[in-house]
Amino acid sequence: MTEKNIDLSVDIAGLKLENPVIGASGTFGFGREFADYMDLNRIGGISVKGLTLEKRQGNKPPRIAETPAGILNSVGLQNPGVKAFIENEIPFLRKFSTKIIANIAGNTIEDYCSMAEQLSDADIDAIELNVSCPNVKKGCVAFGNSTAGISEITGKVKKYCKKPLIVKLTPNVTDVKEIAVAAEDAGADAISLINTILGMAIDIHRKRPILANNVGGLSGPAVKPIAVRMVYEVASVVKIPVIGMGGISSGEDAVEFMLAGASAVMVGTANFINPTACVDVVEGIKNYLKMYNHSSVYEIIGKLQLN
Amino acid sequence: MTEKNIDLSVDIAGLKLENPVIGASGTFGFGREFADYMDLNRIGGISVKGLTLEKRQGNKPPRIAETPAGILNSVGLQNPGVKAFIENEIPFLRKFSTKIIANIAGNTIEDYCSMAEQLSDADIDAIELNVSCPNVKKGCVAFGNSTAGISEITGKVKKYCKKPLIVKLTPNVTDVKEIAVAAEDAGADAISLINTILGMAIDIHRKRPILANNVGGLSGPAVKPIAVRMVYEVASVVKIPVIGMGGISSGEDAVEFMLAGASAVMVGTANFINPTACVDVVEGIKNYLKMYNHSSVYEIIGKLQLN
Amino acid sequence: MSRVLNERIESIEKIAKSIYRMTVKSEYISANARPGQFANVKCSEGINALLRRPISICDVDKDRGTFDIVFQIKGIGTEYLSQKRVGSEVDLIGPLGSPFHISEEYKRIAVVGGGIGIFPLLYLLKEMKEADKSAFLGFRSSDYVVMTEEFESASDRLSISTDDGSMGYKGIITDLLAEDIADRGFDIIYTCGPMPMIRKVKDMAQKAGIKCQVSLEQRMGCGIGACLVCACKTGKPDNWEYSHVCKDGPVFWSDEVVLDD
Amino acid sequence: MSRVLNERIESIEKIAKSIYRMTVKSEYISANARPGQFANVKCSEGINALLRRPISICDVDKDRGTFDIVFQIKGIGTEYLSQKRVGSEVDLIGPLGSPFHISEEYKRIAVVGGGIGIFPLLYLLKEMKEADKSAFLGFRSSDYVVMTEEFESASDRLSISTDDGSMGYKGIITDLLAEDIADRGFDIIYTCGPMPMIRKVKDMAQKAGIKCQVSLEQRMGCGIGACLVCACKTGKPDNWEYSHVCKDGPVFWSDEVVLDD
Ligand SMILES: Cc1cc2nc3c(=O)[nH]c(=O)nc-3n(C[C@H](O)[C@H](O)[C@H](O)COP(=O)(O)OP(=O)(O)OC[C@H]3O[C@@H](n4cnc5c(N)ncnc54)[C@H](O)[C@@H]3O)c2cc1C
Ligand SMILES: Cc1cc2nc3c(=O)[nH]c(=O)nc-3n(C[C@H](O)[C@H](O)[C@H](O)COP(=O)(O)OP(=O)(O)OC[C@H]3O[C@@H](n4cnc5c(N)ncnc54)[C@H](O)[C@@H]3O)c2cc1C
Ligand SMILES: Cc1cc2nc3c(=O)[nH]c(=O)nc-3n(C[C@H](O)[C@H](O)[C@H](O)COP(=O)(O)O)c2cc1C
Ligand SMILES: Cc1cc2nc3c(=O)[nH]c(=O)nc-3n(C[C@H](O)[C@H](O)[C@H](O)COP(=O)(O)O)c2cc1C
Ligand code: FES
Ligand code: FES
Repeated sequence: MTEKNIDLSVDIAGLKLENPVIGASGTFGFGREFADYMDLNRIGGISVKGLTLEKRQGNKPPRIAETPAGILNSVGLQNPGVKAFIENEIPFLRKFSTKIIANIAGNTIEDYCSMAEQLSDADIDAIELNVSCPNVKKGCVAFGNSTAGISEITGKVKKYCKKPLIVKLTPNVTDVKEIAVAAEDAGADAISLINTILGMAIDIHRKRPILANNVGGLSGPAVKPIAVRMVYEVASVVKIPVIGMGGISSGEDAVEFMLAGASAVMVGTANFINPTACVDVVEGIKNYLKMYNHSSVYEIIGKLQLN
Repeated sequence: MTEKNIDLSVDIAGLKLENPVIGASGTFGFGREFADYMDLNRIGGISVKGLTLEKRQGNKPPRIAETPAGILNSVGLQNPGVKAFIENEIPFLRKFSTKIIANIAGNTIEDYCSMAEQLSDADIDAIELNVSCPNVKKGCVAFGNSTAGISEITGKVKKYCKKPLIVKLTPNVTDVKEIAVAAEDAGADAISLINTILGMAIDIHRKRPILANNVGGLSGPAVKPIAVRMVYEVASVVKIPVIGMGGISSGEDAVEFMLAGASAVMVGTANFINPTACVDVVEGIKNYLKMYNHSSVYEIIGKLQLN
Repeated sequence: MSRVLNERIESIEKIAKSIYRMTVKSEYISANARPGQFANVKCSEGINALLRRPISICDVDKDRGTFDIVFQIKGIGTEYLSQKRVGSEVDLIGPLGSPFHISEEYKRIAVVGGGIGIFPLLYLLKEMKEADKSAFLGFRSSDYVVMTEEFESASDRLSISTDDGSMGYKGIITDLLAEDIADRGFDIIYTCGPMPMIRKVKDMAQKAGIKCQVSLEQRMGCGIGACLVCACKTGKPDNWEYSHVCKDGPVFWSDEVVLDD
Repeated sequence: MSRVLNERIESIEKIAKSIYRMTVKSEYISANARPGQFANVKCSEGINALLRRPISICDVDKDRGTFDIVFQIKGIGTEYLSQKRVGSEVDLIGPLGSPFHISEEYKRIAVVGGGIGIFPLLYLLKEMKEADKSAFLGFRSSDYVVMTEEFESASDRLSISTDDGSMGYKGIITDLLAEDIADRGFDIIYTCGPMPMIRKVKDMAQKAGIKCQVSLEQRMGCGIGACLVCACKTGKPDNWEYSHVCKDGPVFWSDEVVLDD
């Protein structure tokens, strides 16, 4: 089979990606930082650093700790605010064919609605509702860890949102399926998961947590089996597309998520270790499809057979 | 400071351990398997393979998959049943000074009560209520992931239990604190955590999960930051002792858990890679205490300072 | 009794496509290992390839105090192992598992191996000095054919097959065994390799009324009988229980095990 | 512009207690690195020591196309790095970060380094060929004193202190700087090392009205400005914002940064 026969494009509720690989929010900056290392046209999309209504400074450093096969982060949504993003970052990103996903987080539902409204008029391609960031004192994950919370925020934001609305779920829940269903029922166009898992690492010599914020969110290879399980669970109960992430650093990893039901994947922590991780994942998926004579990614999405 | 001045002993609700290191249930067999590699007198205790009322065969193989810095297992409580344990295993274990903790799991509350009753009359030192095993179809974790469930089972078993009752918690919940408090209120003498985290690994070439049981429980270094966080959370809301575990493979790891509030630790997956892991952890804790001139483990338990 | 050992790598050599042979200096293993036993090897340091990998003991040189393992690259563990260098140390536990049953009563024996299953059979052949030995080895293709000279000299006759006919008989090795089984009337057949082959050998031996030992594989955790992950069925098809490959096996009498799907 | 590179290790040598010097062949880094910049190094393979570790470029030999890093073992990353062998490759990204400001206007300069903070200063001294250069280096004890000859020949005068007096002046290096600061009237002071030292040098420079550049450390994720973990305060104490050490730094003008707690 020749290469041109392989169709990598996916359609996530109207968000049309040239390939199913997206830089995950908070790990891919605003894209610029990676332009030295790769051609940004080669990845399906970029979910930008989580935006808030107003500029935020984020948490005190240290904001990162290494753990076995993972990292804890407590950046705490440092970002220039949604207006500055629209003015200063969209024009740069628009020079590329990669799709722009605006990841938003807020203290109140009104914050989210206001951002969704402003971004609906901006030149972006989708909005990702971050109701799962464990690193801020107020809001955010508080909306994401109950069916009532997720239902209310999704429903309200949906009213202001004229772009495909992706709701990003937290893994820090007893039953991620019911949260996903609540988001779907309330109008989510797609689900993305997982955000980071709450964790702590201790400096035993100082007898203090390593992170200034004491706790942080775990990501990286360590979380992959948890993420794959959750993506599988969610994909088997919702009808809307699912975007999978959590520890992906190769095409093989991405294929696991796609077999489990993800229509697209996001690559996070791997970008830190290897700035070309996203394009490497694209190539890896392509090679896998070639090896098994598939002509489209849809031939693997959700094709896991249980034992 | 000379070595003999360091007191490693801990008292977990009447369970008196010579040192705070216990072989974790399901990873230490019935102790025999490690006797070739270490002197069993050198570890504080052994939590034996999860027992059920009747003998069980467990799940189909493969029952293990390696993941980044972790493993997924789906043994499914293969064990000879509580009677055979009492007859065939206790006599061997009693030859050593190490304390015997009987880990029990059941389909129904009545199963648990009956086992607690039988074991209360047997020559063991404590009972660990496994309400958190993700690898069996019925019972077990179903009791452990809600406050109502944990409260009911703890309360009922407590009536039949004449040994210190340790309730082992699952990490697969939104808020482990409320589960721990419910167990404490219902009569638990101590809490142990974490059991394994539900996960999945996929063989992309066969397009099937690696485990015959499809999903399994994640353990090993990968889960350590999640476990430390949960132990910290639980230790800060309950008054009863907490036994911490999840990814411990060195004395330094154990010290993290103890600073976070664990009075003792259990070592699981590390035993597979290094059969002397438990005694290595004991030595590591001792060295740490020496280095900082502590004379008792109690000088570090719960001594974490937040930033 | 097995031990945790850190032993020096004396040599490592690529002997076929993705197949490596490693000689390790170890007084303890060379003095104690029996044919059919394995070592559980930490293939990389730290958390890379976290679990140990079971690899059969393929050869022992008691005089030099060394033993050999031969392994094929399958995934990250064996990949890391193949990158080890002469002079560095390898961390392993062994010897583990139950060995093949060897007895002077077995005058005419056959060993039947497929793929990576052939390796423990070499050491077995070498240890059965007195018997008349037929060796049957099956491979995917000539790319993977290894150690034929050693098998040749360790046995009285050697038959080889490849799936694609690129070397030896074209087809499955049990075809060749079938031809000989009647003629020679083996006292025992030992087999190790892919499950379909083992199942076939077990059936053939049973029909011919020949004793048979099989060496099984299963994904392992501890390798020492503690974690219970390496389950295999023993008993009868309608009355089995799970035993464990690392401790009760890897070698079983063929009529002890239930080899379904 | 920085690149992801796989470069050959030309030499690795232990030069003091737990301190190693590594020479790496790299046309790209040697041609492009400026003093004060760093490389972000993958210290082990796979998931061992997952994140890269930032290490300053300590020396460059443009003719041979090599550069040097010097590092102290602190934890697993540097431990693995110290075990690398000559001839193998090291995976690194560089050169990264903002360099020290070098200008012909700076006729009399001082560099003040403490512990592992001394390493970027060597390359800086070597690149400032015309200036009159005073070097002040502070160490914990003589065990950790390294590279004095090179600093000696790269500077016009070298002052050394150790906390315990086991070599040079007993006390903190800023005491020696204080003595010279009035006498010589430096045009600029460059400093890198522990935070208390940097804070002190910043204060002294400010009081004396001397320009000052500081090189900061912070735990990093990406090293390229994408993850925002390596925050440091820039601006004024009452009107600061978080900038990022890997991209806006590691070198800052001392009056640009807020160095609290
Ligand atoms: C008793 C016994 C003896 C063996 N002897 C040999 C030998 O002499 N030479 C040889 O080349 N191979 C042998 N094998 C198979 C060898 O253990 C596997 O090929 C190897 O573990 C694969 O590891 P990996 O990391 O390369 O592959 P991966 O697929 O990355 O391994 C992932 C996990 O699966 C396990 N696994 C994968 N395949 C197997 C398998 N076939 N059997 C058991 N576990 C597996 C690994 O141990 C590891 O835990 C033996 C297996 C057993 C059980
Ligand atoms: C710009 C810059 C330049 C540096 N140059 C040098 C140098 O030339 N020589 C040298 O010996 N050291 C240098 N360091 C410090 C060096 O990066 C750390 O000592 C090293 O990362 C420790 O890693 P580890 O795995 O050995 O320790 P661990 O404590 O196991 O590391 C765990 C994590 O913490 C991070 N970390 C720990 N200590 C530091 C630290 N002091 N600064 C930043 N991150 C840290 C590590 O990068 C890793 O992510 C520099 C640091 C920075 C920021
Ligand atoms: C440093 C860092 C910052 C992050 N910031 C955000 C964020 O702003 N918004 C968000 O939705 N997720 C954020 N995440 C979560 C990632 O998008 C992703 O969900 C998670 O890291 C799991 O994927 P990974 O294992 O591939 O990193 C962040 C993760 C990291 C590591
Ligand atoms: C193979 C295996 C079997 C286990 N069986 C049990 C069990 O029977 N009962 C139980 O309470 N926990 C069981 N566990 C969980 C461990 O006791 C422990 O809670 C968990 O593995 C986390 O610790 P670790 O990361 O040190 O392994 C098992 C874990 C493994 C890996
Ligand atoms: S591998 Fe642990 S019991 Fe066999
Ligand atoms: S390390 Fe990622 S922004 Fe500095």
